[in-house]
Amino acid sequence: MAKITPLREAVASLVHDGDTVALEGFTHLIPHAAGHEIIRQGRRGLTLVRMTPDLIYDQMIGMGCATKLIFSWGGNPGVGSLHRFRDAVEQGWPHRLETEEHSHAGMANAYVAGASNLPFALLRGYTGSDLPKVNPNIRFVECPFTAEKLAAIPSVRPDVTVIHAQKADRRGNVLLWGILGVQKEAVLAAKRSIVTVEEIVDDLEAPPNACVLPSWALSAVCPVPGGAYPSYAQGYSERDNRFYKAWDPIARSRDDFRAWMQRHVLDTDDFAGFRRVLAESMKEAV
Amino acid sequence: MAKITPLREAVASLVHDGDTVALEGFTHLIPHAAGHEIIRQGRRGLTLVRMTPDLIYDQMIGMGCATKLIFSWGGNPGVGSLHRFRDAVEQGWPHRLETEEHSHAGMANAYVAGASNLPFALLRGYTGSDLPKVNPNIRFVECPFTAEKLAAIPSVRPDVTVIHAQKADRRGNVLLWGILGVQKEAVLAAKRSIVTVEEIVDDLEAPPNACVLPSWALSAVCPVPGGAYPSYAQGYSERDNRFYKAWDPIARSRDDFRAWMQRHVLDTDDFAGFRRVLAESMKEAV
Amino acid sequence: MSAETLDFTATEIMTVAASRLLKDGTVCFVGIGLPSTAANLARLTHAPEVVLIYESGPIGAKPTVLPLSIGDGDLALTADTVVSTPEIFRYWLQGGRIDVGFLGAAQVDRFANINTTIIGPYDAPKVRLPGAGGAPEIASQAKEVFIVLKQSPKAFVAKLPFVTSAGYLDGGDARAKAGIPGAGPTAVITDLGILTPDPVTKELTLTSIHPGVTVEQVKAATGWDLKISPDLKTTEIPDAGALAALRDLQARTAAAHGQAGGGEG
Amino acid sequence: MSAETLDFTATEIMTVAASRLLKDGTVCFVGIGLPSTAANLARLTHAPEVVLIYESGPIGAKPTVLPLSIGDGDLALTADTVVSTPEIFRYWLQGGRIDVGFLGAAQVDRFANINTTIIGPYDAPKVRLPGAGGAPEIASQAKEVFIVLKQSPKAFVAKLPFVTSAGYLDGGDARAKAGIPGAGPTAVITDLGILTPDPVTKELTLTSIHPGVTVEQVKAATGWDLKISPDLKTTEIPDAGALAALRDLQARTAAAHGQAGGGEG
Repeated sequence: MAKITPLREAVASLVHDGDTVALEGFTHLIPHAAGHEIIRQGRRGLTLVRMTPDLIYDQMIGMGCATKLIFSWGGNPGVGSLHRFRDAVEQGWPHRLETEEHSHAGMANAYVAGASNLPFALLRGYTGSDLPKVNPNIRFVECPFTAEKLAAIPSVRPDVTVIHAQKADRRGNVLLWGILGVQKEAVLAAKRSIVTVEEIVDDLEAPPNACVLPSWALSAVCPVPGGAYPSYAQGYSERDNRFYKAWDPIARSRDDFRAWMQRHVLDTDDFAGFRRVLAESMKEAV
Repeated sequence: MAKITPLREAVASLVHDGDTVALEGFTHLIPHAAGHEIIRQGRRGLTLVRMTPDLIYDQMIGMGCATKLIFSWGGNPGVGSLHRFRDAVEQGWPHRLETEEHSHAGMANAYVAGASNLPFALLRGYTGSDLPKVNPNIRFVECPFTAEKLAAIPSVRPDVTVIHAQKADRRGNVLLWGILGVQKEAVLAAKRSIVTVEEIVDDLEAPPNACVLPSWALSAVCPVPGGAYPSYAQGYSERDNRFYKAWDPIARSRDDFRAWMQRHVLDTDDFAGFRRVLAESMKEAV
Repeated sequence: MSAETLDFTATEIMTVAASRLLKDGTVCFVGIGLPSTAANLARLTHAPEVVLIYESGPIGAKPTVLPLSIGDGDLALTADTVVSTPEIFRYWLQGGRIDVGFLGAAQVDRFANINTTIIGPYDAPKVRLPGAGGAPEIASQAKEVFIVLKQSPKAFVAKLPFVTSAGYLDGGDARAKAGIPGAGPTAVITDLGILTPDPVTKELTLTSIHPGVTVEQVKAATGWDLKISPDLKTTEIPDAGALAALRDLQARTAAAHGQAGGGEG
Repeated sequence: MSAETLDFTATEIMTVAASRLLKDGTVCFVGIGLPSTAANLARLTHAPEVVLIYESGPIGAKPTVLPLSIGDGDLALTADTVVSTPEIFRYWLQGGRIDVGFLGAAQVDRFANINTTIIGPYDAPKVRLPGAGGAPEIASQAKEVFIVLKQSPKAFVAKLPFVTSAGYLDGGDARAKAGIPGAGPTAVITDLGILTPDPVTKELTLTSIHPGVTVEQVKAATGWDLKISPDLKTTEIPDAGALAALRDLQARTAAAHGQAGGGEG
């Protein structure tokens, strides 16, 4: 059964230095609050996994949480580059970041294989691409019936997966809807899991065949209203495009980035505090 | 785009002698009407695929439609044996029936692999079972990363898949809910597909992330209210347990079976006709 | 028969004994028929938090009447969620999330291997049984397995004509050596008693006998020279609450379906 | 520039020309940015039955404003259904159900291979680009591929530092020999013209030039000695309806998001 617990406690007890950690959410429901809490608690040596590392991984990488990134598309969606990610890869700042690079199809299948307790994912993929030349974890196997060559990549099996969802009930069953990405697979592929939710309700009122994660398959459920900001939670909030654009100049300079993270994340107690300070600084900027 | 068409025309144009045909539905939404129409039109030499061959396959096998059966559990759920299936396997009546036998996990994965356009399915399965000794299509492959041995079976790729669903809209988009079984995978694994539906509506009113099959991925949609009888369609009808029990004595004798099929299926024009004659004969029986 | 046994049938004590083995909070993959009756009885009595998963897709089903088939509507309507059958087998069973697989069987052998496929040679069968269903992977991937079936020499055979689903294979450490992850069948519950595997040889041994049943009766109903535990216990009689709950459940089921319990389908 | 070209920008004719290639009823796997603009323009003009699929999960999306990212809420709310990202890649793309993959690119080479990974050596990159995303499998598994990007010597290079997604590899029948199923990129639409692969060599050839653009301009914007079709056509100018629809769409998008179009993300 999932414990319903404050996010701070969930991160303290479930995310350890050196862990392989996946924060998932495909544009929608990105667990920003949980990412901030991992930064605040100073986690180090993480292998970060995520199909689309965007602002939250830019922040975690820039703050030195990660030594390795497993991913398939790293950018600021609709805006451009992730400057902290690029600085880590291109200049090794704040330290070298090892990368293991896949395609979306590869990553999605690797999560499915992880959730299915298979050691590897099988797909038609990577043909003609240079990715297998730079990623020794892209191999090829032969079909025992047709002798066709198919791509094989290791399953993703995170120590802990973190997602954001719309609702949980008081027992800790979680409901999410809209763009689901790979979140269900990422949770089921992981040894431990944290789900931040917009609200806790008496009854999920889930439609038939909805995406429900049963409480007993989760480690912790943490109420964090707005915890996906600047991403969105369908039915609760809209994506804040201004913030995605505002991030670009902040992240360009190491000093600006550090100062911003200090003020907005390290010096705030929690995500509500972050939102308050951010509101102030955005007012100043206008 | 799916053609919205009478079932008779759909079967006439889409199901051919010698085809590999999957009628799917896991207790719920079993496409009985379509099975009857295939019998009425006298199809021969079919390779029938189904996880749980039950009454409808008992009827098709007994009427000589099939030369091969690929399956994982063949019985009359809640009642006992399928007598026509057993007679075909044990006595070769009305002719020899080749069987290819899997586990549910194997079949479910084989449909997933078919829908995914993979030549084979990969699973942890069949360990310690004698099934691989009698089914040469159960093989084993080695993980290129861990050297673990995993089961491999060929994908299921039917020429045509037939399912029953609750609703379609006027464009031929289909919505089903409740117990979904392998129907989505079976449809997407097939070259052609027929969906019988309880009703055609203006608007599916599908909840978020519902199981919707888009019209353009289907061949034909056929309105057949009650077309799953004696199985059920959640929200529309209940399973008729009396019929499952009544089937047992009918199917025990070759002659009784033949006479019953003649009166109820061959001598009726369509499923509505079958239901009328069945109502009469069940009244007689009381 | 003693006075105590007059109050319940052999099937009832089998069902109640099987249900007692399911601990509260357990995640149970439920076969249809006797396992489903026992698992739902557990849910309605001592194990309200047991999570019942059916291969047709329901997770956390709480049926008010016993399902006759693996895909009854009541399973879907009362479940926490209903996923596809591939997902059940891939993410939930193979994913390693099932504590107990609760199975029926046509035949078991002395090492708790299961046959549900065929009697006689595979290519010229005497009796064609329904086949594997979900059992091979439930038997191998659930953390442990309970098997419930009535005891008779036809059902309890020294050597199976066909091993559909693995118990302990040839006994000893054969199962682990074959790379099968779960612990295997830890109890076989019958209408006569409870058999559990010897810790070393893995041979099924009578460790509990139902009140009113004699050891000779159990031996006579077993197709091999059944070992009897030196520490043989008498199965606790069903308590009044469990018995009442079971009878209520079966009465509701009969009223709803016109029959009780559900067959092996 | 001729009088006709005064009415639209180079980006507008590129977008309209790209959108015209999408036939009604086509099932299109849409990349974000320029491809999404062109595909939605097609849907709003000549191809109302085009089916737009985004890698985040929406099938049959009909957004009223352009998505800024691949997972905008409007995509989900207007779609016929929203499935998981694994399902999109497994059942729909790999399943062989996509007619057209519509991609952007950072760089293309003369055989329409795509780089979105890196400039410079992989282990010591000059510029780290976002990476593959869905492109490698879209490029190989869609029945055909359209690529839309602005033409410049930096973007159109003779040899890519990194092939992220396969076009025609080394040209000729190299793609088929590598066992890649789809037909490959059948058109590269730029702000200067349209390049299509030579039927035999598969080298990208200028087959249509936008009105007001000179062949010299196109050659100067290409990092190799660009072949010009002997049958070079002039791209039809955007009709008033398409142009109005595009501008409406972008105005709605700007009002909704505070910016137009969406980047390459």
